[in-house]
Amino acid sequence: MKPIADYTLKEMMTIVAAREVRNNDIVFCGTGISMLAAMAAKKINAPQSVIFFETGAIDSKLEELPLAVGDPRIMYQASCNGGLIDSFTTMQNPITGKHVVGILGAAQIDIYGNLNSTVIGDYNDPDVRFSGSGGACDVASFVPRSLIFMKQEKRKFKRKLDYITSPGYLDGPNGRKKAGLPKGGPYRVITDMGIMGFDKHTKKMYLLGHFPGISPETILQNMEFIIETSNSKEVLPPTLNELKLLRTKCDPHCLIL
Amino acid sequence: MKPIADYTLKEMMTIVAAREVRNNDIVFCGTGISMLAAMAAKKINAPQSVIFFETGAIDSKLEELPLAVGDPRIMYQASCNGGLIDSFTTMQNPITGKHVVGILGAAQIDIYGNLNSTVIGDYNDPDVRFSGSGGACDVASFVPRSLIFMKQEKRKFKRKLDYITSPGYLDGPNGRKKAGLPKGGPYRVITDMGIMGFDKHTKKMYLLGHFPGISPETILQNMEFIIETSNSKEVLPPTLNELKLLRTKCDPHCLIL
Amino acid sequence: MNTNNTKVTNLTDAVKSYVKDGCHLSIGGFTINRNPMAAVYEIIRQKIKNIHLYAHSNGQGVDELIGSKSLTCLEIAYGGSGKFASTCIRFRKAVQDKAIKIEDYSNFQMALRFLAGSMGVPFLPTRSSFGTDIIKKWGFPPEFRKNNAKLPNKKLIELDNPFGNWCDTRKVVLVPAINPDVTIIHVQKADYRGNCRIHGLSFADVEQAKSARHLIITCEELINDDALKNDPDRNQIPFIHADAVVHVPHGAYPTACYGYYDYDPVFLKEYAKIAKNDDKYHLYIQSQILGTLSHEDLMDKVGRDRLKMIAADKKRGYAKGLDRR
Amino acid sequence: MNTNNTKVTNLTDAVKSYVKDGCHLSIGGFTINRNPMAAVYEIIRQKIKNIHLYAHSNGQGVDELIGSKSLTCLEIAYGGSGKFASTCIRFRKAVQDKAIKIEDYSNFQMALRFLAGSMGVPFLPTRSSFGTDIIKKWGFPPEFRKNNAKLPNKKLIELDNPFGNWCDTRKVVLVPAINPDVTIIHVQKADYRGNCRIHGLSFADVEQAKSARHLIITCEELINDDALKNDPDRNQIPFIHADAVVHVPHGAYPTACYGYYDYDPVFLKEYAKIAKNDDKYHLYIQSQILGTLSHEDLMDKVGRDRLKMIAADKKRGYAKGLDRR
Repeated sequence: MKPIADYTLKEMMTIVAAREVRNNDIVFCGTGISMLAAMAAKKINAPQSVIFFETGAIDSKLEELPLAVGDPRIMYQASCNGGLIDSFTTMQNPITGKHVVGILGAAQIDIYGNLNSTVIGDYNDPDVRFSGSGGACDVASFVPRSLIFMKQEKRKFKRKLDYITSPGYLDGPNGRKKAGLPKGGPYRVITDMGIMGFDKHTKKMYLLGHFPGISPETILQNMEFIIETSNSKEVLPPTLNELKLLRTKCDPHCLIL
Repeated sequence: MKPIADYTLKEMMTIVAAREVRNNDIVFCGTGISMLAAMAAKKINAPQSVIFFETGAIDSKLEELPLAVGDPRIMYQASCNGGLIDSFTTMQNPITGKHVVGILGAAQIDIYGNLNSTVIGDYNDPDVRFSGSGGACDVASFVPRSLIFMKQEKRKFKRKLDYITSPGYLDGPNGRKKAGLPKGGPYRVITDMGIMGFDKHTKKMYLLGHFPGISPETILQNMEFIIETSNSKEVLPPTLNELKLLRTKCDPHCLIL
Repeated sequence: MNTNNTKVTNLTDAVKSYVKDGCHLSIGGFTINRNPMAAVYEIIRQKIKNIHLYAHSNGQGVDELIGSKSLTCLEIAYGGSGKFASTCIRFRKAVQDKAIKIEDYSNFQMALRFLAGSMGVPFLPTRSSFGTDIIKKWGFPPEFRKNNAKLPNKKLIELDNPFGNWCDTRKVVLVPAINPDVTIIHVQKADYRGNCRIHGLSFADVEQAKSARHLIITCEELINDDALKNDPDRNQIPFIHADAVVHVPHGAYPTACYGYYDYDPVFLKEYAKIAKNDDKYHLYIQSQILGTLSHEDLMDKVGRDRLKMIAADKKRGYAKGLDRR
Repeated sequence: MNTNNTKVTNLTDAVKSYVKDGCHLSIGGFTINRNPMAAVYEIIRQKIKNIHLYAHSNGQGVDELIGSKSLTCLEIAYGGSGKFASTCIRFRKAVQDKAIKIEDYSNFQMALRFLAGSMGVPFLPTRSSFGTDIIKKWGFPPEFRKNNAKLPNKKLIELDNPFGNWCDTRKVVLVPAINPDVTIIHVQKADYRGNCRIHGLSFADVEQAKSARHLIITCEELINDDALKNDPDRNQIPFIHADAVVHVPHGAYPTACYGYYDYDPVFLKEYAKIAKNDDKYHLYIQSQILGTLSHEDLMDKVGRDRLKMIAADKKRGYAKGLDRR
């Protein structure tokens, strides 16, 4: 079954992610759909959340959708135009950092939410090179909660990553602590088919919800590893109001959507 | 013999120190006479020297004499109003730091130019407490050359300091290197009786010059330790022009003089 | 920090909510500039005691908190008010009388300690102070530190450069981070959410603000809309760090506030005289501070003429030609 | 750095004087913003080769220096131009073809490395990247580092917290300082002595500038008097760090310069297409870069209409309603 015609999968993903943002969250976001989700959260369900860019802009007035975290649009009507050091130390500082939710994307993810955005293949002789960490490793290291956008594909949900760019729970429940990382870790994975959480005890990914028209089995077929799906529920599709706000207030020119 | 009537000892000290500043020096100064000397240097012999305050102001337009390094007068027409971190890192950074000359004062000094501005007596049960290091320890640690103002008194030129606040050459020629300090160290000591330098090899203080009317012997009588005086020459008194610039352009209201 | 949408309150409530008996406090400003004096006086009025205070080179604020016996411990680089008191007088007395425990650092080290706290790291490295007694002599002995969870176990640590001789540096001194329970700063402009704009030098106020668990801001001008966001390049502290914003004109008096007023040389000279005498000082605290209800009340007592005398020249930011002898 | 009284020069001479074959260079800006493109193109025109480049998250500048085969080594956190090239295309090609040696850090780590260099310390600590391959996998092997005095002996070091568990931190990652031979930044305003005023976000430009042995500044507006000193709170880099100041309007084009112009989406989309094809790219470098004499010449070629299209709205600082699809 195909998704219902009156919304696209990208819209669904954006809105599902936006719903996970809470009022008073400080939302760290990168480019593309993650930036759109942060904007949507502010318009839809968390008006007091604060958008925060790794480049140092806080609470900018986003009249137009930025196309990069270095876009001049984020410098307009910010609370403060700082620099990279200001931004990352705000996350590293546990006093402010505990309020930050990160929205990330990656090329590959494993069952513990570790991410690869650097290379496919051998690091010193790569088949495919991606952009590299950027601030993703830092966010994933520091913040208590992160949302991860992924395409639901076998080559992306990997048993073993070619390169760990950003730490999830590393090798399991005690992984972060053993390695020296602050508490926290990935919270949700949002794909074009469903949404995953991480088990409180095992720290393994599990299926929280499947999108309308997608079965948990279909999702499993599009992953290299197996996750628990028994408690998955169908995710509510975007409401008319959510869609309206997303389309008219966030990306009217379809730059991302 | 008393100093000649047409200048005061404070004026002499200020001008003798000012003469040691070179064009293109970045002059770090504290409050009081050291600030006045920095201003005098700019008016008299080093117009391109740059005055620089530990509070972060660089090249301020000093229309009036500041009475503290936190005086608002230093914030007017500066190149950049930064903060403490900016200021001290400019000295710690060897690229910029190598151009900085520090002007310092202290309660006690020893033969290697180590300074005490913290306590007389036991640190945990002091007879007299002074202001503490402020930025002096940092300047003395970082910069290649510092000028030190001292009153010529036995209790101030000490064989052994009660507390080392700011490092000079520590215990001799290899002292700074052994301790882990960058190169550099004290360059001149300017008192109300004369001016001292430090021997290139032994790093011990020696008498470079005695003020008009003061004999090297008088200077030795006002120190607890003995220094080499054989090459001391009489220091040229302030010229009329130097005095005029000092009195009219630097401290017309006699706030320090 | 909190992300509430308004943090505007009054000074009594702000101090009562965050400055507790025994708390670890840091105050902004430098020597005779932008000390958060209104808040200092309110702390004295509320008789909050046993404070552990952090400052770098603070003059008036530190001296009055010491003089009013509000402190038990002090970590500081420099206690002085420039020409008015090259060593702060009640500070000197208290250290000599062993009335407070004191730990000495250099100015850069104190600034770095706040920076470390604001950055969320346990320490930062410097090349300052090798061979000095700042490293060798500790004001807080190891047992004292061990019994106080709010203190690092060591004053300073020397570390061999783990990157060999990288940057021509054989070793570094590590300074431990400070995360005060509360920081109080006085700024020129703040908005209702706590965005701050400091004019002139920022000293270490930004680092002190960002390292604190709670931040109280007093300000000359309280901006009730989002106007500060029209020029975000000029704002140094975003609202996410703030807990309380209080409108207190002349809130730094008798120290200076660039662009608004100068330090008051009459007050500072008079204070230096009074501070030298225990009885007179006791009387000063009783009448001048405890005898006034608020900073407004205190400013009324100081009088319009004195405030006019120190009013800043708009162009220069200080009071041109002010008699400072 | 130097403390000369005027540093104004032209781009040809500035690049010739400081950017040498094999030098260690860092360029400012971020993804599609304030890359010092005029200087990058001049480097390509002067055919300076074997450059060791440092950047944090740089897009266009890095990609064109790679595409023109000016680099041998690159240390970077992120090579991308946002929507226009989520991974920079010549960058990707060069890494996959092993045409350059690359060392990966996180963005914060690169920023900290410049900060360490600017502060004059050999390293700074962070709590980022534990357990990742950023720590485990080195692009520059130990032997390579050993034979290169301009590189630290190690990529990153894990250190147990010497202050016990202070700040609830068991261990930290140490990142080594960078002190480039030369840094090039493009700013909105600079004066004849090299005082700089950046509008909007500063990225890591200030740290990159202060960590460098030599600093070249290109600027939209060159101020020939001391007017920038009328508002010192807005200046981020004092002149003592600068070596050369060059007036280059549109010096960041095709990337944006806040308050002056937006990025050029037409150029960036076209570039992304060309960059995918080796022959086309070779032709692009030949005609567009080597075929123009200067940035002014290049801007003439781009044409008045395109520049008008991206001109910034005065209030917003970007080109409102610019077609960016």
